[in-house]
Amino acid sequence: MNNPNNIVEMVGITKSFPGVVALEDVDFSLRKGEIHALVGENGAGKSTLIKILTGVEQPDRGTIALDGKFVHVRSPQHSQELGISTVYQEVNLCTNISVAENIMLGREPHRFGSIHWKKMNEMAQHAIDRLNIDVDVTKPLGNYSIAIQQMVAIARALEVLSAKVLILDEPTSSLDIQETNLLFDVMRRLKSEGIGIIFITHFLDQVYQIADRITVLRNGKLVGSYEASALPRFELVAKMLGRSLVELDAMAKEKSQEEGGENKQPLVEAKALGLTGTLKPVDLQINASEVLGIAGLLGSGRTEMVSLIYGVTTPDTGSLVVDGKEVTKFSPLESLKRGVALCPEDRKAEGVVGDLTVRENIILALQARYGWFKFISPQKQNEIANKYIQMLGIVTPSPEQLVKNLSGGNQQKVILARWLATNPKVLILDEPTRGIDVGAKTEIQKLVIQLAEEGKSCMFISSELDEVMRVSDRIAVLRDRSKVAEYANDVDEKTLIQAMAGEV
Amino acid sequence: GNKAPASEKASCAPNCKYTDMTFCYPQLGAESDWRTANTASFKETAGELGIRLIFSDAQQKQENQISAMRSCIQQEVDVIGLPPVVEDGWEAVLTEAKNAGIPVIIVDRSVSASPDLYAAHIGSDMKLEGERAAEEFNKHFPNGAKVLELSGTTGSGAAVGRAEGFRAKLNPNIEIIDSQTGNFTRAEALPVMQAFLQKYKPGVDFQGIFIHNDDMGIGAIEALKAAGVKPGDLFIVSVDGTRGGFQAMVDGWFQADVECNPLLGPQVYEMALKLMNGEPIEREVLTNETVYYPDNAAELLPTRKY
Amino acid sequence: MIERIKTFVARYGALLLTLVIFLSVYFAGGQLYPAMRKPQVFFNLFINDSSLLLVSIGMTMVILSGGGGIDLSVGGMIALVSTASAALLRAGVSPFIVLPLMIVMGVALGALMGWIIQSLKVQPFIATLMGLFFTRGMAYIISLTSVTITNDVYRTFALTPIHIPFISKAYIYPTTLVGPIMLIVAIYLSFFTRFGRTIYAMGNNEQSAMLMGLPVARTKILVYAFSGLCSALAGIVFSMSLLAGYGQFATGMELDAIASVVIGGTSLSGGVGNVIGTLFGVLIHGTIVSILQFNGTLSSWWTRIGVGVLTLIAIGIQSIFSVKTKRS
Amino acid sequence: MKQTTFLKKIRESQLFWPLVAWALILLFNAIVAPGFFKLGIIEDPVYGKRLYGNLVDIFNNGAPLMLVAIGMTLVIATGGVDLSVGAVIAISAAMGAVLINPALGNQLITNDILTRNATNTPLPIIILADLAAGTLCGLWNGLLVSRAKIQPMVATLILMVAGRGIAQLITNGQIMTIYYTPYFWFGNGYILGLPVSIYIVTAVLLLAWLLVRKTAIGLFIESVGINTKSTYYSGINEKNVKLLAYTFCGFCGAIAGLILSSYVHSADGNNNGLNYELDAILSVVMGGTLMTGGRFSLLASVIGAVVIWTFTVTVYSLGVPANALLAAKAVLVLLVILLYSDYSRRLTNRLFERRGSQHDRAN
Ligand SMILES: Nc1ncnc2c1ncn2[C@@H]1O[C@H](COP(=O)(O)OP(=O)(O)OP(=O)(O)O)[C@@H](O)[C@H]1O
Ligand SMILES: Nc1ncnc2c1ncn2[C@@H]1O[C@H](COP(=O)(O)OP(=O)(O)OP(=O)(O)O)[C@@H](O)[C@H]1O
Ligand SMILES: [Mg+2]
Ligand SMILES: [Mg+2]
Repeated sequence: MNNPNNIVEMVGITKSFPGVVALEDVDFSLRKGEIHALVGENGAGKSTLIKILTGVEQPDRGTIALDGKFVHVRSPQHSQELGISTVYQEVNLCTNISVAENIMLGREPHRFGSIHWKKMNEMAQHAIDRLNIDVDVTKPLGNYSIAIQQMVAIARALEVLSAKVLILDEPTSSLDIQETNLLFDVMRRLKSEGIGIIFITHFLDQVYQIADRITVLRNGKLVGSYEASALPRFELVAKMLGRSLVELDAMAKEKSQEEGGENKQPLVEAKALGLTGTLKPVDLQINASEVLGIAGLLGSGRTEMVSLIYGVTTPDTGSLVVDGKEVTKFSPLESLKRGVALCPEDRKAEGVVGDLTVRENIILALQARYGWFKFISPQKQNEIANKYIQMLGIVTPSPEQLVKNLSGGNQQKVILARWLATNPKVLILDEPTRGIDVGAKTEIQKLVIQLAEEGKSCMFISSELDEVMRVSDRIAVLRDRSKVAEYANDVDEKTLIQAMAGEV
Repeated sequence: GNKAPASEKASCAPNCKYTDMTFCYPQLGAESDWRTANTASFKETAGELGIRLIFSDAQQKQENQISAMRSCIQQEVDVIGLPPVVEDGWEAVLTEAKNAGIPVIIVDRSVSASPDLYAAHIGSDMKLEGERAAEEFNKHFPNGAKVLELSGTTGSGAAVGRAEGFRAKLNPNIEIIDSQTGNFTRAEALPVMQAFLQKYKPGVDFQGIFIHNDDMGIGAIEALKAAGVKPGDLFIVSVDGTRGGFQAMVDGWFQADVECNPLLGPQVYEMALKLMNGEPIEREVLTNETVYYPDNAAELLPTRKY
Repeated sequence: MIERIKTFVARYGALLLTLVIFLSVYFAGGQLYPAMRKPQVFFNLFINDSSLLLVSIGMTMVILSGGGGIDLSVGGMIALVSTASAALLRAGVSPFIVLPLMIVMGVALGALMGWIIQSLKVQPFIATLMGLFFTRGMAYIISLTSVTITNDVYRTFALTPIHIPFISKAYIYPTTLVGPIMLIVAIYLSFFTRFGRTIYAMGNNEQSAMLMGLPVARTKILVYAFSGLCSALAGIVFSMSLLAGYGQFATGMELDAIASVVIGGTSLSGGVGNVIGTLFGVLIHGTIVSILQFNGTLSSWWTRIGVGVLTLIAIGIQSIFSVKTKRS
Repeated sequence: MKQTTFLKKIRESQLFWPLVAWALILLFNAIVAPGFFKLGIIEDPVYGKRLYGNLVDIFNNGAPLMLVAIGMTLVIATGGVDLSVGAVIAISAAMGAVLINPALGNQLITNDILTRNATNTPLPIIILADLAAGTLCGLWNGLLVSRAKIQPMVATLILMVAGRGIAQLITNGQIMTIYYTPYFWFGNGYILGLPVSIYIVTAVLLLAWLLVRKTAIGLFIESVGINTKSTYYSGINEKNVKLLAYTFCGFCGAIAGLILSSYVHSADGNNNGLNYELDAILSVVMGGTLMTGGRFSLLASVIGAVVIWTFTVTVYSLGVPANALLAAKAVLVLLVILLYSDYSRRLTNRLFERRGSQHDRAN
């Protein structure tokens, strides 16, 4: 409390939601000019702590002091006035208004009692240029990809002129390496200007790359705050999980090396599959008992490709053969019946059905496959739900909890369970590990490998190369919306990156 | 300015024929049997006489009637017949018609605007209808009684006139114990009657009902039936003389039905022709109406046109 | 250059389309009925629909603000304002007191509904439905019958035409101007103020707008207050042009307003569209009605079917267009 | 402890608030108009002994609204709304009337039709035609919403406006009086002393309940209402789910039209089912279903409809003029809003919890 260097001082923060205690007696402090990483498993309470600091949620108990003065943060607007600038988890901007407005709204320049559009666009362009991205600020934000939107959100946060505190909740989950580095440069500069930064991420590399201090939360309780230099990596993981990294690695490394290869019957075979303006014709083959990794930079067309295979969109060229049968009807339902499942990338919009319970979310796709009239009995539903809650370690008070009340990572697991429950032959996972903690990540990787061992095949899309390399038998590389290469899993990282970037 | 001639003679005057006439009739709606009969009368007569009729339906909205009149003015029709939905609010558009030299005949209900803004008014005397109904009650209940009133759309000329006339002529020993509106429709009359029946015991608390039109009467009968009232238990007088009303008399529900004639087409067109030819006309014309009774209702029923 | 045109079309295409629909419907009318070519027919659109234009402007802002935003109380507000002002004028109160009083009442009732929606988290449909019931009910409680206005100020406004310069035999009334003036105010608000831009932002995603630190709660209340203001003005215009106040005035106008707003290219889910489109939506609606009136031989029910079908066509064209822009 | 969870269950059930609202209105009546609850048995010339009284009337008159509320519940649960139910009622009523009286032509009703108990079409066919007309209307709405992707409020607004025109077109603009007595059975008949309409409502409610709760349709409807895109990705044909909901709503409207026209013995394109859409939506909201879609309870909506009718009858029986009913209704809605607000929920929660904990201690 008396440390004059602390701009933020949160003491004894407690917050509970119906059925969960999200935070229990947590202390947190942020010094001037430091980058403070906040880490913990999914559902540890990181986002909740941030929301309390920024006035989105009100704490049940506890105090917040800014610059040594006790404050009661009433609303996000109020927190901005207090000099706290935030990038929330999941992009929270408005897609219908221009990029410039998204950056400047709330502090837009005025002239003669009306918004000075020209000046506003200039200021926004300036802010965007600082981040080295190519964006026309007069265009609606919705024209740009999630990654760009994330950068715009960061630009907005940086534009708060009098900011003393900058909060970044998983800003890098949809950024690529260059973009992340750019962001880090900006963060370092701000740090040198004396701004305190709270940085939440699941990438431990990044934590060590940039953070000065680390605060670890587990199950809503404070584990401790440490100087980054004084906390070895394995110890950090152990503190997050209560288990050691060695254990985890061992789990993942179980991947059998028995490269059998005798079982090469193709489950999915795409020939010149494409959709004008979306994906150039692609040839692709997935065999049973195989994991096909798909690598590519942001916007390289990975999502588009799997959308075609899953039938979300209908291709206009080429053919698709699943399990020996030529596909004529493209729709998610038909795909499910063929035994192809897709776990979509955008969890919020395409994945969870927030007001349904965990149980209902898990059985949804299975029920869809059975049709309208073959109803899964409530007992059976409970059985299935409980099975996957246990299997994936979903943290929920009960199967009857509404999914929207789970933390981001646990929501992801529920969605995953939904697809596993349909017992697919081919499981397509589009960024299944985004926003997921180390433990859960390893479990998902393990699961993918295990599925392949059971004779199923997987397509695995991830922006983390080492992850792709770890689980895949083969890796296809996409660039500029077409397939450019395919490698066996003994390829080295450098070759992959070169293929992705196109610099051969 | 109001200088424009009150009603210019048409170019064909004084020898205009029906076939020269373009007549505009912005009907107010189709809320009751009476109204549909009125519409049919104007349409059929126009067809027979060769008049070009510009017809529209305002769906009970004054603003629609006004905009329809403005369209007619732009089309330079010869005469406008206006059945106003309410009395107020016609000054501006009547002035516009007058300035354009188009005479307006107010049909059925009346308007509150200054009489020099329109040529004439043809319609039933609503007050007289109310008085006639009152006389039926006076005849039937010389020793006094308690009655209910189911009135028409609040504020409409018909409802106001009938209520006024009814009260004016009703013997002092007959008491109107309650009055509610059923908006001239069956659907609304029914729950209103039901509520009456919950409050007042038929035959005990009241002996008769005055109903402002046959449609509401039919709705009320349903409520009475459901409450176990039998035909003849109550003395019911209604207004209009539609087939439904006659049927109710045949069945013994209504004891009298005061006529309100909707077949105004021929009368209005005749006056319109006179206006075109510049002939003198009467400014207030009443339609011929009478009272019907159950004794000859069965005979007359097949001859009713509406 | 082509890029420029593309951007222009993407941004203003929907608006241009509404304009084109209006012009084609209007000229089709002129072809069918020569009398429709008279300039006064065009001005009549404004005279007849001045109240509809006003409430549609308010409705547009409410719908743009998203979250299922809708204001069903507009017609009721017209009834209440007209009846209340007629009753006050009859009681001898000066019109210069009555007019501001009515405006204050409209704004206050609108703000109250906004507050209920915002603070009690009530769905706008329900809260404004209550507003509709309340305003109409109050109008009937003030007077069951139509109340005539004899006040000289009102009469002057109602009965003094303003002749349009350079066009013979064309005129409007002073009250006709209120709608266009409010339209300009609304354009200024929605494109050149933070209030307006916040409406668009929250229309797209209220949660995001809130996290961006925009004053979502205040804006929501203000938007309904603005709609209340528009309805109150519409009520004043209504009572001035009819010189009466009546509880049955403007029944169902909320639906006409919603239809006009939608025909004008505003999306009911919020955040997309603008008030200029709404102007054309109102004009299209008025023109359709005019054509049916000029025809004059159709049975009454064809008016309804006609309005329904033409609304469908207008929306159909709009949606085809919006799909196209999304693709490009 | 058990009791606490039981209480909690009741409180969290969607039925709780509509029942509270109903209880409040009944309580009000019990104090102000004790005669309100009077029930009697009278001898009916056609249907024999039957129950008679306010409460019977509420269920009998409210039947069309309850039916429409059932259909509306499903539509609202998908995140839509159906403004056309009133018009569908009018169309269905017009259909029935016109098939009985063959005055399809261009004249006024001819006199020979007035002959009692004559019908131009056999009753079963009339019923089928009625239901088909309404269902078709629902299908049309469903196609506009699910296939043409028009926003529900707009899509159904079209039929709301045009539908009454169509109804008038069917009856050639007349208010058709029905004189065919067997047709009156639906609205005025009695089985075992209770109105036929009560049985019809029960049957439709049961049918709907089986349809949504004993198959996956209910889950799919809720899922569509909460997140259409996720539902689609899960392999559910969200278009057909919506189509089904609107079609079923049209079907319910058709039955309501049948009962209503049978009840008032006429078909009136302008007035049959006027404002039913608003009352139906209100019933559904009162039943705790959000207008944004998602969780729904059919029974709760039906109770919502009962509340509205009880309220209407109460207001009439207090002698409030029909026009001022609107102002009274505003009070009802306000009451609902207050009852349903988070604030009051928290208040009752606290109230119950305290009582619950006292109970615990006592055990
Ligand atoms: N609105 C809410 N209602 C109920 N429970 C909630 C709500 N918001 C969060 N929770 C619960 O609070 C806990 C902490 O969630 P929080 O979002 O803070 O986790 P997190 O650490 O940010 O996780 P992640 O890394 O997955 O984003 C979780 O168990 C979550 O289920
Ligand atoms: N409004 C838009 N206009 C044009 N192109 C767009 C627009 N929005 C997105 N795109 C493009 O659509 C594609 C989306 O990429 P997609 O999601 O398939 O890539 P990905 O490889 O899956 O990357 P990610 O890691 O983001 O999922 C990108 O090429 C992006 O540039
Ligand atoms: Mg989080
Ligand atoms: Mg992707």
